[in-house]
Amino acid sequence: MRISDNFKVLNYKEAVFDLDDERGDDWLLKDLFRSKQKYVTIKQREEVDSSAQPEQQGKKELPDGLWKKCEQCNQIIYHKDLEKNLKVCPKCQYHFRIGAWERIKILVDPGSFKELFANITSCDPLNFPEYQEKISKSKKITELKEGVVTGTAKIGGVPLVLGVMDFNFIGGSMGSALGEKLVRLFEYALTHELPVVTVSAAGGARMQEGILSLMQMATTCQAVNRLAEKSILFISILTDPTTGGVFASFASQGDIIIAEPGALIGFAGARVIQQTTRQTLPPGFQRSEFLLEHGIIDLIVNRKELRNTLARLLRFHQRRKLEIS
Amino acid sequence: MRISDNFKVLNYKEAVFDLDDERGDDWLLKDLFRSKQKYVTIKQREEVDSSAQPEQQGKKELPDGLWKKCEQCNQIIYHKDLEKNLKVCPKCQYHFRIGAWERIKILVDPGSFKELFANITSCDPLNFPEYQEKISKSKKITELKEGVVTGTAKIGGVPLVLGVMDFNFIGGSMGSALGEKLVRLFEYALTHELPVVTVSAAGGARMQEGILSLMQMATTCQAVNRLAEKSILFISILTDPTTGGVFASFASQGDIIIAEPGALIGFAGARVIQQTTRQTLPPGFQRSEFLLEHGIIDLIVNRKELRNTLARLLRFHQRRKLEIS
Amino acid sequence: MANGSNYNLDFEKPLKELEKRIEEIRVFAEEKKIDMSEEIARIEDKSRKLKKEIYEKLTPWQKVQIARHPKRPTLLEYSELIFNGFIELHGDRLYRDDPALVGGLAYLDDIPVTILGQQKGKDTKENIYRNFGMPHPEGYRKAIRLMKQAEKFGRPVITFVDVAGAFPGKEAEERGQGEAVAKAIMEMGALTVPIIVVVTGEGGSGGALAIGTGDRVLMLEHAYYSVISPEGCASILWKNATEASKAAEVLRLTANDLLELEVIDEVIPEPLGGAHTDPVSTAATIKESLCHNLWELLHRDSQELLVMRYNKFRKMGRYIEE
Amino acid sequence: MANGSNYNLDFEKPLKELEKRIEEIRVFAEEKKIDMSEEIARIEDKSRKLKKEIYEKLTPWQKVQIARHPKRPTLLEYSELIFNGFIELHGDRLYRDDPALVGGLAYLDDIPVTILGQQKGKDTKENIYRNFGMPHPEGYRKAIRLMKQAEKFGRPVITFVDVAGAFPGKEAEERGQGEAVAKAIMEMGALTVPIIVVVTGEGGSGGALAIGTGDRVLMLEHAYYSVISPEGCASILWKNATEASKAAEVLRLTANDLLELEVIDEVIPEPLGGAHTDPVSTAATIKESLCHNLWELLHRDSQELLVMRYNKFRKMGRYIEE
Ligand SMILES: [Zn+2]
Ligand SMILES: [Zn+2]
Repeated sequence: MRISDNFKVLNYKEAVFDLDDERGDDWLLKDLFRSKQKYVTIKQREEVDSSAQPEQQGKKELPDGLWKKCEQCNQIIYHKDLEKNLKVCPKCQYHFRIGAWERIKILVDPGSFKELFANITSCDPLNFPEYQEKISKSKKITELKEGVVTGTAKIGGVPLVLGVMDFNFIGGSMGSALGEKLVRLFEYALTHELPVVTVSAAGGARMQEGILSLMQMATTCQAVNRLAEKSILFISILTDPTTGGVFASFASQGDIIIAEPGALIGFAGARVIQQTTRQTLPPGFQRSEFLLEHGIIDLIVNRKELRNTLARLLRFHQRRKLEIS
Repeated sequence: MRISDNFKVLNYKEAVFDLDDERGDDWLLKDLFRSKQKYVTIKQREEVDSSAQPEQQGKKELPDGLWKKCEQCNQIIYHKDLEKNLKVCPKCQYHFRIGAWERIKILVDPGSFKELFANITSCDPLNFPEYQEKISKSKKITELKEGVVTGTAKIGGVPLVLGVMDFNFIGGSMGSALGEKLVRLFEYALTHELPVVTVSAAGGARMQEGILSLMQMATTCQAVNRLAEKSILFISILTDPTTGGVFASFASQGDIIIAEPGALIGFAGARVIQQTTRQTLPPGFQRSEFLLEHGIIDLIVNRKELRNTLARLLRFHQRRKLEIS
Repeated sequence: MANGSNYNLDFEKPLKELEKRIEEIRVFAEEKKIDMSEEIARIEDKSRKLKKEIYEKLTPWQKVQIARHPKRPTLLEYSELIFNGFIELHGDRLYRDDPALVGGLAYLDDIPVTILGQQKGKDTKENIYRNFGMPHPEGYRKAIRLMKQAEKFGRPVITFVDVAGAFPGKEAEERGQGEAVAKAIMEMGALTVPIIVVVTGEGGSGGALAIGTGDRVLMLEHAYYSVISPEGCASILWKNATEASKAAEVLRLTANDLLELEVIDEVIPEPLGGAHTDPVSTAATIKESLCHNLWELLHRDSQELLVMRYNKFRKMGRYIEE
Repeated sequence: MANGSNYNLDFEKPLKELEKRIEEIRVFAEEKKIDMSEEIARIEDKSRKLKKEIYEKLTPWQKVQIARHPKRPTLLEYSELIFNGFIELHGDRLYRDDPALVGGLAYLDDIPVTILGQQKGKDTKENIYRNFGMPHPEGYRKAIRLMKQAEKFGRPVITFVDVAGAFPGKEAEERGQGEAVAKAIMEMGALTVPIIVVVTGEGGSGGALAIGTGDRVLMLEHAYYSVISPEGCASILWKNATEASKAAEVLRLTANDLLELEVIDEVIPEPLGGAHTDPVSTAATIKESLCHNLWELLHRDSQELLVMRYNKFRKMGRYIEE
């Protein structure tokens, strides 16, 4: 069973978006969680590739499913409260990493998501050591066939195509299958003249596919070019972490680039930089706020405001003829 | 009599340009000054607006026309030697400022320059204090009607349009007439599909024409846009000094930007910067070499290599159909 | 660089005195329980008349002072008062997000537009953060990015000009300020969507023109727009920056001067006492002007716009052809 | 980061020994006035055979070492050996001229082209100046500028790839290296003139791909092109950078591997002993390949080129559709 099947369980109020709506940032949450009835239960997932995120090593000290320790402020949070708060620490606003389906649930109009290209999955073109096992393990853990979920949806009533990456699938790395799914999504958007939203959560290119994974940077960028030619809106959302070849390709080329607070975003890894150049890196290096200051992203948006912001931006860019008499 | 009338006196060898020519940088000079016969006599000119260049105050200590002191290394140079060396100090390579007609003589194929728009001259639209007097004085000193000389010419056999500014005409400032001449030149290039070369020597906008002079930045930029649309080559040469509104408009928008060594090039004046921000400015601030390092210009070319470089660049960009079978 | 409460307009001194007198009478009347409303009304009337008198014959230099008033409404205020649903977008995608130049998406009535302009601070702290509203090169480059984004999606651009001048700073020069200003002018000249420019405060030379090449250039009544600051002009002409008032005369920098010189298209009237005394009504007037101008421009196709824009600036020179 | 004279290729050790022996015999023969030419010829022949043997079965890791040879010809050498009349152009018109990425105008035979690529230094001093050939963002932005300039004037672009990888540096990240690399890839995908890419040395991940999206991608016989350095791969896979040789095998990074994977179009043979042993003949071979490839591309119009380029990269993935 897909987690998406659980969507029906949620008692969403059909959101009435209004661009001049002054209800503030909380309205989405209120709508989402108005009635304290059954929440979708999301399986606890093991973090894959935890080497990339050493600060998370200690998090298994507490019994899963009941309590969780905030990775930033160490606050102990009741698991249900964390879920209610869209996996954002109520104390320090730390944004926990979330999976592709959780993300989709948070973003789209209820029931509107239709998956596309679900059958595309990775092969092992180079017979790379341990790659097959890695794929199998990731598939099992994430219940995904590949590190990105692609499909059509509506946000605030506006139809769009959506691609959401899952960091738990081999570190959110971009291999051929992932690239292919994204490009098909972009091409679908081109054919149907739909805006594009991607949500990145990525460690970079998928080493195990060698040069073929590097080429996905070119493939996806070229597809973004075609969107640009037809003036199709592309909003790129960067979540923790968005690094390496994903950041250095389609993800940094959105018309509008939005990041979640505190997300690690960059090209070269901080450790490699320190080892190579012996430079001291400032606090907050390669975090969303750093990128905003350095002019690389447009906006930092809290997870609970993300859907509303997207709805506003999508509405703003909806194609319509100006009626001029 | 125009100084250009003296062109015939010079015994130019008709230059045979060859892009693979390995004769080196000196060939132009050799051709120019092969026979030690009569040189064109150029009248000594008073520097106008010397307030902008306080380092030149002391230069009248020596009798004019015979000796000149280098403004950079204080070397005493026999005037004829300086002329022979295209007004570049033989000891330290300091590039003396030169007038529009001297510049044209150095750059173009002999006899090829035909002046255009010679009758356009400044009026005094704001009845600005002392402006009329300034114009009259500048006209007298420079024998020019306006701070830029515009026309058609050939360089290395390639036809082009050429606009050369003269710093001695009200500090090379850009007023309406100067802007008009440049824009007409650009429009002429557009109509006749000729490449454009400008040589800037400018103190900025001409204050005495108020907002109208500021608008010349827009006018000239728009004309450069039209050149770009039609892929017409525009080479901008920056000489000492190119500052303010001239630098911040057409002069910094060449497809290729060449500066003479050591030229002062920038937007805001160094004195103003120091007064406003109390910042210490590094040696060489706003000089050609500084701009090259900061990625704003393409090349620094010595005066005596300038014509050869232009010829090569113009040849390189000559339109021709590739014959493909 | 005074903050709002300390900033006094010299020429308003008689007015301020009348206001002070009214206040004194009020306090006195209250204390003594005497009805002095007639007296107050009389002085208030006098004050109104005086104000009208003063504002009808403001000198250029006085206008410059109003244009520089620290309480003068800025882009971020107008973004709320004139437009709906403003979303600020950040960054030049190259080097830095420049807080001295703000831009983003908004609706003018129902029409999606991109708005941008220089942004001064409201107090010393914000002014330092925003470099007193003087952009660095990355500010102009952000403007270019947002304008090209607007072009991509076919929406008009509205720019708000309020800048003392290009920033004289070492880093600005190092990062190619001249090139950035020129490029911004270039891109505006080639932009295929309508552009409306509103000079709301200071129109300081190249820093202003960088975002000033529009199909329509509107200007608030007490704004100024000049090739050089009056102080700068005075120190060149008379080696004396205190002659700024005289320089302001000769530079012809007021909205009416510019209308006469055909450099701007429309003067937008301000409330008596200047825009800062009533931002809401000022915004309403600006909005009206924006709407009717945009309406006209929306009837043109891109090619027409480009030709019109070219010709508009092409003719902005006065010279002699002998 | 050794310099040329200290850099020894391990696998050439037996060769070097033979050469040493020949030299010794020569000296001995001269001293003693004995004719040993037959002996010398015999060993020379042996040496030739050995060299051929070694170079015919180079391992991927050995190729990586050749690709990194400090004497391996760089763009500035090729600019003289392959092209005529090279004029270097500088700067990104934004922030800095990056000496790690060199570009300019040149003729390929009679055809004006723009050439550009990463530029390593020839000694420590130059390597420091050129950041060991690893561009900062401004390098990629210079590349973009030059490519768009080439497009404007309708001339082909030829890029030379030789970079260890994207530069891991604080400033590079601050100035948006990821964005700059992506933008370069984007612009190359949309460029309306022919693009030929030659991987001449190291094809190090994103730093290489940034200027690697061409209509033709050619590769020197001993160059390598990889998503990650063998050392990096080894330290991830086996927590041990010294396993690089093994990693070089599994990554499939040699020219022949890439040809098989259809990522490149052509392998350009190198002289025995590698390009650095004979830059002139290497250049001649590259030129031949450039000419015939460019000739084919010049028959296409822009639209055709764009479609072909899109499809070329579009199919570079291997996946399962269940
Ligand atoms: Zn927390
Ligand atoms: Zn000297």
